[in-house]
Amino acid sequence: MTNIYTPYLAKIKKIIKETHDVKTFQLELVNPESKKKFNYQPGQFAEFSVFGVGESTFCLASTPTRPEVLECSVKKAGKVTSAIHELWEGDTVGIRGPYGNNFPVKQLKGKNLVFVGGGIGLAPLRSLINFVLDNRGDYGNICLVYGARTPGDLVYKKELEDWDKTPDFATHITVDKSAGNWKGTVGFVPVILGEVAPGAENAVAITCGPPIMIKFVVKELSELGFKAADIITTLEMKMKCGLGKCGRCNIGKVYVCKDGPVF
Amino acid sequence: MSKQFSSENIARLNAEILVKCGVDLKECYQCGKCSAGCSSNWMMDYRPHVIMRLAQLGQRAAILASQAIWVCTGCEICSARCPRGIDVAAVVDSFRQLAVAEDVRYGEHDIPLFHQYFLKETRDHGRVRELPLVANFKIHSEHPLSDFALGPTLLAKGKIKLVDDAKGSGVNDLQELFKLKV
Amino acid sequence: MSEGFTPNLIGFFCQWCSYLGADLAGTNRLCYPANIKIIRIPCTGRIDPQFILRAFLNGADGVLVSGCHPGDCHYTAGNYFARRRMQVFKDLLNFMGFDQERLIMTWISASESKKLVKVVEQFNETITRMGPQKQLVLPTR
Amino acid sequence: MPRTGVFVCHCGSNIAGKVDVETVAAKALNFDRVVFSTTYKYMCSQPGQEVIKKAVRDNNLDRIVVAACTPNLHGKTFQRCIKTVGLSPYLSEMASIREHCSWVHTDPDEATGKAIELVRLATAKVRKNVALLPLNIPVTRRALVIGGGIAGIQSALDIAAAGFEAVIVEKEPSVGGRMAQLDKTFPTLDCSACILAPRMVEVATNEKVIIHSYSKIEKITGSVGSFEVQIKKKARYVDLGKCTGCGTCTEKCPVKVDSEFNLRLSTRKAISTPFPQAVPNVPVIDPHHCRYLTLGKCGVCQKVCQAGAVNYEDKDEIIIEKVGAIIAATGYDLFDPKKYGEYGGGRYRDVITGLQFERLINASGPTGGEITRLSDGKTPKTIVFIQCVGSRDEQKGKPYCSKICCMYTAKQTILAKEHIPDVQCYVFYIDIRAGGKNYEEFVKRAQTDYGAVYIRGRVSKLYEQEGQIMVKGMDTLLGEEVEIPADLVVLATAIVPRREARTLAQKIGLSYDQHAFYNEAHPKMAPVENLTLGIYLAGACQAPKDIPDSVAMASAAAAKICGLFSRDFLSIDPIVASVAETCCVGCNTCVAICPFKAISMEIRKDRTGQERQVATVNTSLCQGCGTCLPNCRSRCISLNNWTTDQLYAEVMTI
Amino acid sequence: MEYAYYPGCSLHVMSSEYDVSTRAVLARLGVTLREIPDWFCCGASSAHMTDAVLTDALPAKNLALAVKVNQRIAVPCAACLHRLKKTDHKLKNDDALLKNVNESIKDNYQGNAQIKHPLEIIQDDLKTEELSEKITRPLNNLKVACYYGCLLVRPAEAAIDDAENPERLDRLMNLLGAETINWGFKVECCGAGMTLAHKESIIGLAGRILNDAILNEADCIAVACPMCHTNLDLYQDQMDLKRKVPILYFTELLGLALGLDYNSLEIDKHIVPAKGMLLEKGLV
Amino acid sequence: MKNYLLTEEQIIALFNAAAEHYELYVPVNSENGQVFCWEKTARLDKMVPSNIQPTASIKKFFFPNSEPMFGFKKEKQEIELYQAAASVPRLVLGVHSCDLGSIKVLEALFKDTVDDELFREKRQNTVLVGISCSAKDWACFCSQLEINSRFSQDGDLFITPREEKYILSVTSAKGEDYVNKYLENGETVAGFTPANDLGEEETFTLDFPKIKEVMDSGFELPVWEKFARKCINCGICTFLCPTCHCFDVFDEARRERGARFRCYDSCMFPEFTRMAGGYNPRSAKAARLRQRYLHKYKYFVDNFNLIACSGCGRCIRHCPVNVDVRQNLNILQHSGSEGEDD
Ligand SMILES: Cc1cc2nc3c(=O)[nH]c(=O)nc-3n(C[C@H](O)[C@H](O)[C@H](O)COP(=O)(O)OP(=O)(O)OC[C@H]3O[C@@H](n4cnc5c(N)ncnc54)[C@H](O)[C@@H]3O)c2cc1C
Ligand SMILES: Cc1cc2nc3c(=O)[nH]c(=O)nc-3n(C[C@H](O)[C@H](O)[C@H](O)COP(=O)(O)OP(=O)(O)OC[C@H]3O[C@@H](n4cnc5c(N)ncnc54)[C@H](O)[C@@H]3O)c2cc1C
Ligand code: SF4
Ligand code: SF4
Ligand code: SF4
Ligand code: SF4
Ligand code: SF4
Ligand code: SF4
Repeated sequence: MTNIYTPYLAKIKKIIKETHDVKTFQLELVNPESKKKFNYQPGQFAEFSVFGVGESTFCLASTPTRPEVLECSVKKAGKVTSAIHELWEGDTVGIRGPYGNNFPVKQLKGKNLVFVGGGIGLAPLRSLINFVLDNRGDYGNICLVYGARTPGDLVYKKELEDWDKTPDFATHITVDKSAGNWKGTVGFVPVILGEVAPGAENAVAITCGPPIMIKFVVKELSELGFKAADIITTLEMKMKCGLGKCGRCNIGKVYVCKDGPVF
Repeated sequence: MSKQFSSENIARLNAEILVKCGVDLKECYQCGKCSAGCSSNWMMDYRPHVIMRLAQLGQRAAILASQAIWVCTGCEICSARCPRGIDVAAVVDSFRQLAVAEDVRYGEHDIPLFHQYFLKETRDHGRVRELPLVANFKIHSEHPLSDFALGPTLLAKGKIKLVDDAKGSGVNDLQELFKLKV
Repeated sequence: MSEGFTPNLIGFFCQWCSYLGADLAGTNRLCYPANIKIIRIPCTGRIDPQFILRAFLNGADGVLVSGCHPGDCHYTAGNYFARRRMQVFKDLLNFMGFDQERLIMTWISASESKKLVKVVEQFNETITRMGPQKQLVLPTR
Repeated sequence: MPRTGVFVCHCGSNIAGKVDVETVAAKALNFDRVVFSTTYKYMCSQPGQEVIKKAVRDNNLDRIVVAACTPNLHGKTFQRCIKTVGLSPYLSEMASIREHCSWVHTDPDEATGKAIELVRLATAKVRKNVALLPLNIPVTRRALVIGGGIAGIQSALDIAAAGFEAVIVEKEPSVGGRMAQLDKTFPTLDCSACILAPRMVEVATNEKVIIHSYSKIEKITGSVGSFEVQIKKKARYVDLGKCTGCGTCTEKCPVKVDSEFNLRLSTRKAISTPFPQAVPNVPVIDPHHCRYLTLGKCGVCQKVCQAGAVNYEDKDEIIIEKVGAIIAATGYDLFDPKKYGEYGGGRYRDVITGLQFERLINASGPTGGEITRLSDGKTPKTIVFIQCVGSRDEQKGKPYCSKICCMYTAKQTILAKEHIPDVQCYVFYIDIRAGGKNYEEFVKRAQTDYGAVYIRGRVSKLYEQEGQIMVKGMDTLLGEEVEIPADLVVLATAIVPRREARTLAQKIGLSYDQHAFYNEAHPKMAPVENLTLGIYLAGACQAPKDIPDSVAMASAAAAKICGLFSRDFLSIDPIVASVAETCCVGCNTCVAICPFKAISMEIRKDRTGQERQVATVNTSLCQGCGTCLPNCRSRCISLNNWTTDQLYAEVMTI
Repeated sequence: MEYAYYPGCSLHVMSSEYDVSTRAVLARLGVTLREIPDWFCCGASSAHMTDAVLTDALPAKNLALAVKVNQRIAVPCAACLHRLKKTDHKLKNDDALLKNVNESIKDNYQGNAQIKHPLEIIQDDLKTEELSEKITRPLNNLKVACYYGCLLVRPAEAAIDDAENPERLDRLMNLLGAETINWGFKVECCGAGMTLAHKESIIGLAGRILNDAILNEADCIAVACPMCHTNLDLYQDQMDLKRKVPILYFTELLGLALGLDYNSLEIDKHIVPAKGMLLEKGLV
Repeated sequence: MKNYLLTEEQIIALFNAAAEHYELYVPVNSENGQVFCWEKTARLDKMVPSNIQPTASIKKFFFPNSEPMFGFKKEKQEIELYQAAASVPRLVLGVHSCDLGSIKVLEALFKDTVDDELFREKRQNTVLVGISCSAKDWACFCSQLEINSRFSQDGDLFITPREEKYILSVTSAKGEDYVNKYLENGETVAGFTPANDLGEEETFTLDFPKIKEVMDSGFELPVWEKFARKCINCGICTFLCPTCHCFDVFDEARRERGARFRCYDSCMFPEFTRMAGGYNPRSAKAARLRQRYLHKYKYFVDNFNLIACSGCGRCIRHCPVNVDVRQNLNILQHSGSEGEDD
């Protein structure tokens, strides 16, 4: 007998150290069967298990358009994430999912996209950005405002540089506090967003980050003229089952796991 | 003649005494305080600390045949003052008991004899009756006639009764405990 | 007593006293049962009851917490806190269905290697008599 | 990404003789995150350490486990070893497969099995180890010396000679300690006062040395590098600055009390100095006996003092001193022979202690150096000395040997003979312990040149008969009882720790043994250090000691401190607690529980400007006990090197 | 106040005067003694010296019988007291032994006895003031050497006082008005049970004790044990002494002080007559 | 619906007949007499008691306090997963109507979106035999939720005592199968009308639609803070409640072997929603109590059109500080219209 809580086994192909406490893991599902079953869309998440330690929820940071890699970025915070950080390439982990809803990639077609991310919140956005880049023709201009606490906390640095060089892709990187030989912008994301002031015309804003940041970003966006319907946020919540059963992520009548995380 | 030491004898006697009275002979460091205080040391062939030493060295036979173990009065001064907390008197008791149990040739005649008759009194009558005890003991002792003169005085003073029918009624309960050889 | 049962004993030993006592037991070549594993802790005050619970869940049959004598705590009071904590925790263990005798707390100083041996021997005896601790049941195929 | 190497030591045959080290190393390879394992004959040796270094480099190891002796012995060795190849010292762990395994278990299979488990434990823990950065602590370059006996004086002088300040706290009105009570000293027989007095003067006049006499330690806080000491200077009632030490007050004072310094062999006045060469040479008033202070009448001393130094209003005073290191040099007390009922239990006046004898023969003592009987003032012709009174006696005294009594008894027989040419001395002994330069020769001299008769055996009993003390003992060599009618009996009583040794130790966090002698950090390798960092030991507070040993130890402790003071910062293990502020609920529990008051509450503002209180740990106060951790309800305090993760990891391997 | 009373063999015949005076004195002081029916010999030294089983069996049997009368037991003979208390101590601390012994004596002793010497009863159970009120004939002018011997003070578990310098008897004698001497033989051995078996011991040991008492100018020696009494009393003729010393039971001295009739105390049963000395001191 | 009239012997025989294939659970007093609960028995020897409600609810048979979800074995970098063996068929006797009614709630949830096999498998494997309850106590309020304590069709079989005998009603196909298989010559009765207790009145009536209205109207009501004042967040109500279903997932491992378990969790616990970084959306007690009530009487209604409560009264009976959901709901239903009274 099997059950819905049993994860697929996956091998860690590669580990990329993003910051002092964030690592990106490239996974490969062990069983070809499960590879077929594991179909995801940008914005979805999965449950990542370290056997003997437990499970934790992560957004899928890769894009289904590049099926050769399945990626998650993990920030070291608690028990499970610390255990994940100690893993080696070649270790076996469990992955369960994909769960949750996804970014409405179809509705977004033809729109200008404004991405606003903070810290590790860039992960789900990255999935969508790369998805969009892989279907470049379908979407309008892209603008990314991304910030982290310090320059050391910025993730996907290599990609950020690549994006910056991509045409019709305006990247604005900022940090709360400068350090080292940081030459870029210093300031909070909502403030920088205000300064960059991307047009609200035919645009949809997609934001992910710490709750506080989202709160101010949403405020800023509406000042810039974005309507509520044009703002997409994704939420992080403590989850266990990912299936709308365990009750943990229940907010009001919604279960973030099955009704979210994209709102 | 020189003493023969053997590791088995040493180990065996050490263990035997440990079981009998809980004393670890090895603890004795031969300070001699037991002997210095001992009431009977002046009569002993081996002083208590020498008994301890002999015992440490497994010299069982020598101790069992000694006179010292019998002239010990059981005053327990040795035990009370031993800096290592050894119950020397209990060790001496143990050797006496071993001597009795093993029927060795005692190093002293009268004292063990007295103990035997004393216990015989207890066995047969529950209590000790002076006259039969004295009589029995004296007849068999090495000095039958000593203190003969005291007899009349004691009788006169009422210290000895001619007829004593003392007897605990539950004597039979105890009989089988006695393994006397009289 | 269960035949041939060797209990799995865990000692949480304070680094300032009991752990040193165990070192001394070694230096003196004293001998005690091999089925105790000693975990070094900075002070008994550091012991979280959860560690003990964990130990039981993970297959320990007995847990021995040992620290400095009252008044001798290297940190002045850690052992008092530990003592109180253990007292309360024992009740809780009972409540949870563990035998509280499987947890003992003793004071062993750095010089009391003999006491250590005695304590371990006795504890081993007690636990051997009590038999194995109920264990977490993992599903089998 | 933890990559652990396991190094199993043979320790010659100490480990390998019992434990199958190869199996241990092989099994270790199966443990989680272990990528390398090997064995070596002596891991702690230079080549052994090279093995480790090479393995770290070749296999890209980032943590190591050494399965060898106890971490208390070589933990630091291997930390240093990996530091040289660029690894943080905190990424190493030891599995004690010697002290905790091969030496204490008899069955080789069991021992090997256990060794494997111990290695498993250590590999699990090391996985969770974190590369910590050492803490740098500023060093206050002044030392506190507790106790002004010869050991305290010597260390203060040595520290001062190196240019640092030393603060002596002495509980008595004068420094000098026990040595000041002695007459002549073995094995050279030079006069105690003649060699001590110059030192006392030196320490009194040395501007780098501050003496707080008649003072007590109230409280010590802080830790190595920066202790704060509260000293209570007891009211002396005589102004230290004004008094000229003329002694008129003492002369005129009408109250006589038993003299403590002379061990009740004589009296002193209510205002007095303990002995003529006292430093400072300023008397104190004994408030319990002074008529003015108890009854409000008299006041003679104030009237006669020309310097106007007497002040009845004097009060106890608290002084704060800041120091970077502490020497405990509190010396010893003597065992009270009252416990020995068989030796009269203190009832016989002509049975005295060795130290009382020192006072009797001392020229400045109560009898001016005449040896007389206390009962009738007669000169004794037969003196019996009994050694080991209270020593080597678990029943009534202490199990240990007091080390110096053999020597001072020999000395006293010599001095007795010098004072009373026709005296006959007998010495009851169990063994003579005269290990020291010229010591055995000294004891032999007492026997050959001074005719002391040595009798091997313990005395069983003393009793008075016809004005003499009957000594009932055993000559175990002869095998006979001996009874000696003595005129005077001198008991060589055991050396015991100071009565207040325990309380003081608890105040300053010193560790001590079951007798309350202070513990050295290691009996061979760190004999003058205590386990508590920054505290050192000198003299007889650590164990019974004679003067040469006390002085040697004092100089050694001073040298250690000078070493410490030669640096501006002290680098210490960062084994301290820290609070994860995000989850602290500000409940205050930890603040109340920390024995070192290292935690306090601070107000933090979050990004929304909301204020909340969170706990913070003062790392220079935190000693790393970890008591706060289990008490934190939100489990948000962590302790470096003993994190919950680390301990859990160990427990999980059970 | 009531006690079970274990007189022991000596008090039965040989030292019946001790029995008589103990009963009389305690009755006067309001303590009731109920003799244990069918008590046995405790085995004295002979048992523990020669037989490991009897050592504990005999005392245990007596304890079992005694507690049926009363848990508090009065034992005037120091030797019996020593045996009973030592065995009792062992039984109280060793359940296995208790079980064994009970089996062999076919009885069920629970380890619940409280064993006391009359001296303890007088000093601990009664109030000093009450006692002194009852004194009608203080022992003024009497110089007493208090002799405790071995078994009252050794070993600690059976002792009624300090092992080296006991003072109970001295305190009682002082209370009665007598002067007590400080001497070195309070707790020396007098030869114990060797009275008959080994006279040589007694002559030597008791002789030294008597000599020191004489040296210290004692009028008499007070004892609290029938064995000590016999040893010190019996052979004075055969010893090399400056003078003879009357040996008196403390109960006899106490009886006199309480005003009991001289004859009723049976003091004349002693071998060394005491009457002359007592007359001289005006105590008869 | 088929009804049989059976003697006590027949009933006992009916259940014992299956003892070989089913684990038999009957409500009994546990050793200390404090707790009344279902325990496994080898054979039934007398009729099960009908009037005492077991302390732990029926949910433990499908959703146990703690259960392994799968096991795993580690070997260096490799992992092997395996599932626990299938459950044994069970027969649970003496289930009250409230508990039978509550199962619907759990079924709805565990079936929703994706089917939870762990729950389903156990549910399918269990025959539930209800029993008519005629001794509602002070805490019961099933009738307010329109549950008939005398009779329920939510189980598989149902027993109603009648004079010296018993009516056995067959209320599901599973029950039918069982009876066909194991009942020997049972006598059917026609025209059995189950008793109904719905008429009995409580001191106040809970108007659930009204309550939901109040709940819909706003999140921040001062009453929550008031309700929560007493509560000590012990979580007993959630553990005993037959409809509460929040669980925690964790791994237990011993060296290389381990398993992933789930066990009851409670929205009453402060850690329930605390995130790794420390942020906790429901850090206040009032917020947690509100979550429990809203979840039961509002969200669940929104999502499944079911009230997640069966009026069994366990949360009232066993609350150590006497928090009474009925009183709170009563206050709530009035606070909407008349404002807060104090
Ligand atoms: C009878 C006798 C004869 C001896 N003869 C000799 C000899 O001939 N040769 C020899 O080498 N050795 C001899 N010794 C040993 C010698 O006395 C010691 O070795 C020496 O005194 C030890 O010095 P110390 O400084 O360690 O201790 P001490 O002399 O005891 O000094 C300790 C000082 O600390 C002070 N102090 C204690 N507690 C406190 C406190 N809490 N706060 C503040 N101050 C405190 C005390 O007042 C004292 O001044 C003899 C000892 C005895 C008993
Ligand atoms: C059999 C035995 C067992 C022992 N057991 C113990 C024990 O269990 N515990 C204990 O504490 N102690 C023990 N000891 C004592 C211990 O060995 C010594 O205390 C200790 O070694 C002394 O150390 P040291 O540095 O003073 O002298 P040493 O160890 O002798 O070192 C002196 C060094 O100086 C070198 N040297 C000598 N002369 C010159 C020169 N002219 N130029 C250059 N270099 C020179 C020597 O080659 C040597 O390396 C034992 C001693 C023996 C004999
Ligand atoms: S007194 Fe004790 S240690 Fe000394 S010789 Fe006698 S038995 Fe041995
Ligand atoms: S008990 Fe015996 S050996 Fe011991 S002191 Fe008394 S007479 Fe001597
Ligand atoms: S490391 Fe330890 S065990 Fe190994 S050789 Fe050195 S001392 Fe011996
Ligand atoms: S005990 Fe824990 S939660 Fe409470 S204030 Fe301290 S750190 Fe914060
Ligand atoms: S670990 Fe905690 S309790 Fe211990 S000293 Fe540091 S802060 Fe205080
Ligand atoms: S909420 Fe209370 S009454 Fe309702 S089902 Fe749960 S426990 Fe029973």
